[in-house]
Amino acid sequence: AGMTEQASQEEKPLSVLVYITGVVAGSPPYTALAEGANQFAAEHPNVKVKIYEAGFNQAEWEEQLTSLVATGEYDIVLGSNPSLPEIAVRVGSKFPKQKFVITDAFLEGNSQIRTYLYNQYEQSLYLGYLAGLVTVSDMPYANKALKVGFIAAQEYPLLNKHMVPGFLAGARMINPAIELDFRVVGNWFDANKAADLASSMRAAGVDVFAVIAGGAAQGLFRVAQQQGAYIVYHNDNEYKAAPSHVVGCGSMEQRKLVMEVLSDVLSGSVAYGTASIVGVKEGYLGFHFDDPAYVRNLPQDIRDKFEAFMQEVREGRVSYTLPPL
Amino acid sequence: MNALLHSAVAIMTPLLLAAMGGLFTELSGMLNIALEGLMLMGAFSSIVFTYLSGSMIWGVLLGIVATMLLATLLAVVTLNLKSNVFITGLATNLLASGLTIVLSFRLFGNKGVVVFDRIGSLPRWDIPLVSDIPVLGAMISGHSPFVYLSWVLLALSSWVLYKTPFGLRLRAAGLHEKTLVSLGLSPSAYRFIAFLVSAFACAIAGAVLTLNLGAFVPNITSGKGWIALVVIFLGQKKPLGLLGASLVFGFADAFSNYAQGAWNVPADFILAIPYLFTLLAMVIVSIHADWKERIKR
Amino acid sequence: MSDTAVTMHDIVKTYRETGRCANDHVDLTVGRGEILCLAGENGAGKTTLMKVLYGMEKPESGTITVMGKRVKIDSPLDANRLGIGMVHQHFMLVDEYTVAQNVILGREPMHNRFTIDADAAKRLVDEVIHAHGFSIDPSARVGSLTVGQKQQVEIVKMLYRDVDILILDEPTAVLTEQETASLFGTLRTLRDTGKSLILITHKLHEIKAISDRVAIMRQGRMVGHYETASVDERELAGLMMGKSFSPAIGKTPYGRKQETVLRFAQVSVVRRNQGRPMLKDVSFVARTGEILGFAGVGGNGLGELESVLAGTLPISGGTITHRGQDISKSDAHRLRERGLAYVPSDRLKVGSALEASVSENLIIAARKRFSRHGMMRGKHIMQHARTLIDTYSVQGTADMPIGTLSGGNIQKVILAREIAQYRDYIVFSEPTWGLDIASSKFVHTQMIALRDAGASVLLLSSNLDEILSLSDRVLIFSRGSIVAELEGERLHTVTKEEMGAYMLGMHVREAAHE
Amino acid sequence: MNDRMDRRWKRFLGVPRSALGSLVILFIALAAVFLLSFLLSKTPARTLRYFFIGPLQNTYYLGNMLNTSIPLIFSALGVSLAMRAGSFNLGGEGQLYGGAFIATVSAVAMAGWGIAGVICAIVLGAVTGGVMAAFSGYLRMKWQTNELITTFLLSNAVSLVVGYLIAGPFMDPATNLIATRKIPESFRFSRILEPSNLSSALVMALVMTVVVHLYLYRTKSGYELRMYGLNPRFARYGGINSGSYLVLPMFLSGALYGLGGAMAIFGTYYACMKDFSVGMGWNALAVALIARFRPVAIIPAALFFAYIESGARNAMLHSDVTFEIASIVQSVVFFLVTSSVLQRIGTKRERG
Ligand SMILES: Nc1ncnc2c1ncn2[C@@H]1O[C@H](COP(=O)(O)OP(=O)(O)OP(=O)(O)O)[C@@H](O)[C@H]1O
Ligand SMILES: Nc1ncnc2c1ncn2[C@@H]1O[C@H](COP(=O)(O)OP(=O)(O)OP(=O)(O)O)[C@@H](O)[C@H]1O
Ligand SMILES: [Mg+2]
Ligand SMILES: [Mg+2]
Repeated sequence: AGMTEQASQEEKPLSVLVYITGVVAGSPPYTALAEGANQFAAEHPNVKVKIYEAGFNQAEWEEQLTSLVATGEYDIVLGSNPSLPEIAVRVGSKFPKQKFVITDAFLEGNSQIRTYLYNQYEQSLYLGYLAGLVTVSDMPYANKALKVGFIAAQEYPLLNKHMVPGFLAGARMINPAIELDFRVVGNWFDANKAADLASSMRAAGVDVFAVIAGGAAQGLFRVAQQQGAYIVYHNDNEYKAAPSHVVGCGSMEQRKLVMEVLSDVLSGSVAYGTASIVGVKEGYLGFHFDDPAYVRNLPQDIRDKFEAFMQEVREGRVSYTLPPL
Repeated sequence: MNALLHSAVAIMTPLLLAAMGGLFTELSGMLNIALEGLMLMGAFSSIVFTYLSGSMIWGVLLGIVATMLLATLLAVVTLNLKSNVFITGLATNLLASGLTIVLSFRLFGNKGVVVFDRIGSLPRWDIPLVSDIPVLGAMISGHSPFVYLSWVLLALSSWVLYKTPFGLRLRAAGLHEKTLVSLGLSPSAYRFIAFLVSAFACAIAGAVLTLNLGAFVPNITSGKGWIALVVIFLGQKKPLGLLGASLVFGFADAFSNYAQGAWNVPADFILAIPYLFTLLAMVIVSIHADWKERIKR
Repeated sequence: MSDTAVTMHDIVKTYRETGRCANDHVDLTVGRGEILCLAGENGAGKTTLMKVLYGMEKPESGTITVMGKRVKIDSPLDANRLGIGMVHQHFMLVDEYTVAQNVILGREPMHNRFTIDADAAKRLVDEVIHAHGFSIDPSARVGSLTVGQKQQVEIVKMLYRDVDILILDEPTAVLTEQETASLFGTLRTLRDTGKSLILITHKLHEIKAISDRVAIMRQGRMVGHYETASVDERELAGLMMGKSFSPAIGKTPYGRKQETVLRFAQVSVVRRNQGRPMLKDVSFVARTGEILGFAGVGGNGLGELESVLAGTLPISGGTITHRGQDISKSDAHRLRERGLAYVPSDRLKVGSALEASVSENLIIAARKRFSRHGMMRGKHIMQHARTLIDTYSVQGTADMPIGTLSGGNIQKVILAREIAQYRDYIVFSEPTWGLDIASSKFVHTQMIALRDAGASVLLLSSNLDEILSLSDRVLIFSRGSIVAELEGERLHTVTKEEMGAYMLGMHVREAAHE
Repeated sequence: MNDRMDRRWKRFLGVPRSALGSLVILFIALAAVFLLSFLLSKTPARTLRYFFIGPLQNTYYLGNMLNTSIPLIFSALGVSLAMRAGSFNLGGEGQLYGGAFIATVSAVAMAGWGIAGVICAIVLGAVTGGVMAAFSGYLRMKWQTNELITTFLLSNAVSLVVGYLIAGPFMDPATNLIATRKIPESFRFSRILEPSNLSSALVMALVMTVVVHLYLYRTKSGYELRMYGLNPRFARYGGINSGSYLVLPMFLSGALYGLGGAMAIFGTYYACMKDFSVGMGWNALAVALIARFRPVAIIPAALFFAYIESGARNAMLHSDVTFEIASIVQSVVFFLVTSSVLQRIGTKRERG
């Protein structure tokens, strides 16, 4: 059956707008979004993709999206941002035929919009768990202090309500006494400030870091390598950024999701109006176990404990309450 | 405390360098707001050239050249086409932020962070005797060569400004343009050079930012050029003043980094500390200067 | 080789901005070792002609010959190379620099390839200063000098560049009698060492006193060159103004009863950062119907007195009363409301906003009168401007930027404004600086008219002739305090030499004798 | 020559002369854009079409272009007022942001008040901006503290604090945007060119321009302000209360920035979003400089700016131009736009 479907689709042309609420560079989710779409286009000759970077100013997102949709050139708009659905609702109301698929967001009941929300609380939870294992361990750069760190470029709801609490909760599953040192760079570029923050945090006893800081994360990688500290990274494989210091990378299967979504679009089987929360169980969040750096950097026992925990998460046996956004 | 002072010195260095460059244009009678853009250009070009040439020295030197090219454009448009220096400054900043990204895309096929694995971390120099002194040692020893270079350059620039004919004439251009004209000297010639000097200093300031990371991050300067401008005024346009002023800001910034961990206050408030602190310093300095001028009552 | 130092032939210079022909086919010759005076009314084109010779203005046509050689002078550097130097009408000095720095600027003695030799600079400048008997300290900050001393710095600057041909554009305008005398001494010795000097001045007796020949310009044209000996002051005046003209002004002694308007009691001014008071226990009264003259050598407090009278300089001690009311703490705003009228010495930096139009400049102090409910009354303002422009025969229109007028006309505008708004007292500081004889006479007649109308007129001037010919009473300042008061008979018998002595503070010994 | 003649002469020669000069610059700038798009774009023809025609191609783009010029006009008026008084207000961004924030939250708070609420909210917004700037003016009056720097520093600090307030206490729980609650429907300015965002705020911008012009050139206070700006010593000599003209113009300047912010909210965004003002301060400064601080000239300058802005935006939307390329193009335009040499080329032509 799959074969015949494929064949029938090749006829149907499809033009896709990938609407980036920011810039692709330096953001794993957006990069995956763009690459996923491009790859799909590469595999399907009659699929056209335009990647549009709308910049960081939220105030300008709606106007630009409207302009793009108004051209009527795009069969489908792909985006990835919690705030995109409400914009899509307003734009959609002006252009009733336009369809949107938005990841990293949650909105039910609008017949033009399909959303997928990654369970970032979950990812932060198991990354926090790993961080907890490391900080209490006797690994070379680990210290006695029960302290893990989190460096963010700026504060925003998903970060404050899911990622940071999840990360701390995960760490505390190892030892309830573990503290979180959370600091903010103030922008997505000032890597040197991030570096200063990192070393100041390290001096304060932090030995494992999580980071959501775009380009500024570079500062953390540098400090980790120079002064010795561990990093758990969200959403992407970044072991290479600090080869012997990044001890774990969460994975977010944005690319996979995008390609599935697009083939659904081709086959017309997208369930508009519905929203799904996708996590480890569904296979859209995970962990980069396969990287040699992971094996090299973490001792056997920690890996065993962590993989056991991941197994529980996968089977949904870890209980937690997902805070409302 | 020692760590605080140490990182204060590290933070102040790019500011000091950029301010130093800005001092030349300022004294020649122009408000140079292009420091930000020149710094960014320097940050990008110097690390790229370091990567290409495999030598940090060459990288910085070539970076300086590239930045001076941008400054030449700025100078020609401002002085020869007689455009408003403020707008051309804004334009330079805009151009630099666009150009660096375009170039990085053309060169490395990447608009985002460009990591140069080949580039090791900067050496840290321990100053033999100084490092033993209690507080001061921790403060000024064990920094990257750029820190000490910046001090050498500061001494050099104060020598140039106050001991050489060039300096005497440059400052005259800022103080009383007509005097130079009446002597047949061209103020804009000295301003042109001043632009190049600030490009030179800003290039190094930028190099500090990128070489310290071994990577280029778009907009890595993130406003430091503007702070450099503040430093010039807070430092009352005197080399030593710049040193003090940049240290003030460096310390405030280092402190805010530390405070984020120590205090339970919204991060944004703490991020505002350096600005408010500098503002306070600005006021205090002006009160003092003003008091001396007053008529006895 | 001829004995003429400079020949300018058929010079034409038109200013693009104003489209005005400042030099209209002008010829000029200067002999070697002679002092040539260049005279003419305000706006005649003297400065322009000299700027052409000094390479600061490019003429459309004309030729210049220096020491018998046809030359092209494109910049002051060329001029210096040809041995031509110029001292400008408005100082070309960096106030923040020391005398030495100002002098060597552009021709710095070097220590090595890069460094200025500061000591050599001081030494060389000091040599020049002593060689010509000047009295300035090479390491003093120019900003702290008096106008007279600044003048000397300008001259030293040129002598340091050892020029053979020295242009001085109205050097005496801001100088006191003594300063002028010593300047002339210098100029003569310079001439005797074979240098040629071109001196621009508006003062007839100075022309007679110093020059060998005089060249006279009128409305951009050269009227002619004359042997100074062969023309007397009246003829000179006639040549300048193009009609017979007598600089003398009629002044009748004043009769009516006088009442006190302004009273200073023990007023002193001390700046925090300097020890010696700038004004010390100054006490005097100014009465209606008299012109009260203040004389003093630059740097002795007249500047401060001016600022205090203007309300721009707070006093440290003593009291000032106006019509019996204490105004010690009143600022310019209050004083204006009380009817202060004031013609400042620095007409460009204080007396006017150069980019603003003449009409706007005319209402600064009387703006209330020209606004209703906070709105300006454009028609009235224009009307007002036109009437004043006519009555004071200002060459210019109401909506021209005042900066485009010539010095004389700017002063007329200021005068018109202040006289129009005065109520019972009016302050004149250096009212005839740089004005031609006609304008000066005009100013003086106005002052007398005011006095006769019952005004209390305060005249601060470094020009003794002005003081003596106009004042009913004279106060002499030295070191910030009044050292002598001259009135009635004494005022007519006193000699300039005596005045000079007073100004240098001689009275102390005199008083001891009596 | 008498005044009337003279004024005629100005009107008939002066105006077209300077206008022609500007045209020359415009031409050169656009030529530069032409060149660049051939260098940087794979589809130059398309790029150019959208860059130049784009902003005008339909009411939607036209309206949005006009709309972007609204806050620019207000803010540029703000810059100019300070400049005319000889003060440099470099803190526009924070004043605009702060003003917009206060206006928004107070509008939300006064939802019930109807038209009075609108006015109160907007006034509060203006006052907020004004007070921020006036503070720097006060420091200068009191101790000659350099206002250029203090405005800048204060603005940066305030922006951070406002950012916190928006993302924290005042954040609208109903949205995932980082923004305050929306102002009540009844408070919002009417759209005057559907489907574009253009709102009746445009009218207010034009009115405000006239008001500022009248203030500067027809009122006593405006006269005093200009005289003080031209020559403070002269103003003081003339008995103008110099202290107040260090503070008042700064207040008005900041207030106009605040108004600009409020207009952006009430006319376009309806809620104060985090960092929505980024760049507006600088753009306003550019506009004011292009207009040489002449209120009436600000309107064409702002339109020109908005045109370049949305031209670049259009090229991004419909061609292969990316934002960094767009910013390069804009920078080239700014490099040339104030050149007095190029200006003169125009005037010379006009003469000969
Ligand atoms: N820079 C200038 N731009 C335009 N017009 C000028 C300029 N300088 C002088 N003028 C005009 O040229 C004419 C001659 O000016 P100039 O200064 O040479 O006269 P002057 O003889 O020096 O008068 P004064 O005795 O007042 O100094 C005047 O009408 C003056 O208004
Ligand atoms: N280049 C100049 N052109 C016009 N006016 C000047 C110039 N320099 C100084 N003045 C004014 O001339 C007046 C006389 O000042 P001067 O320095 O000659 O001695 P002073 O009257 O005793 O003042 P002070 O005591 O401050 O030196 C002052 O009011 C000053 O403002
Ligand atoms: Mg630990
Ligand atoms: Mg003259």
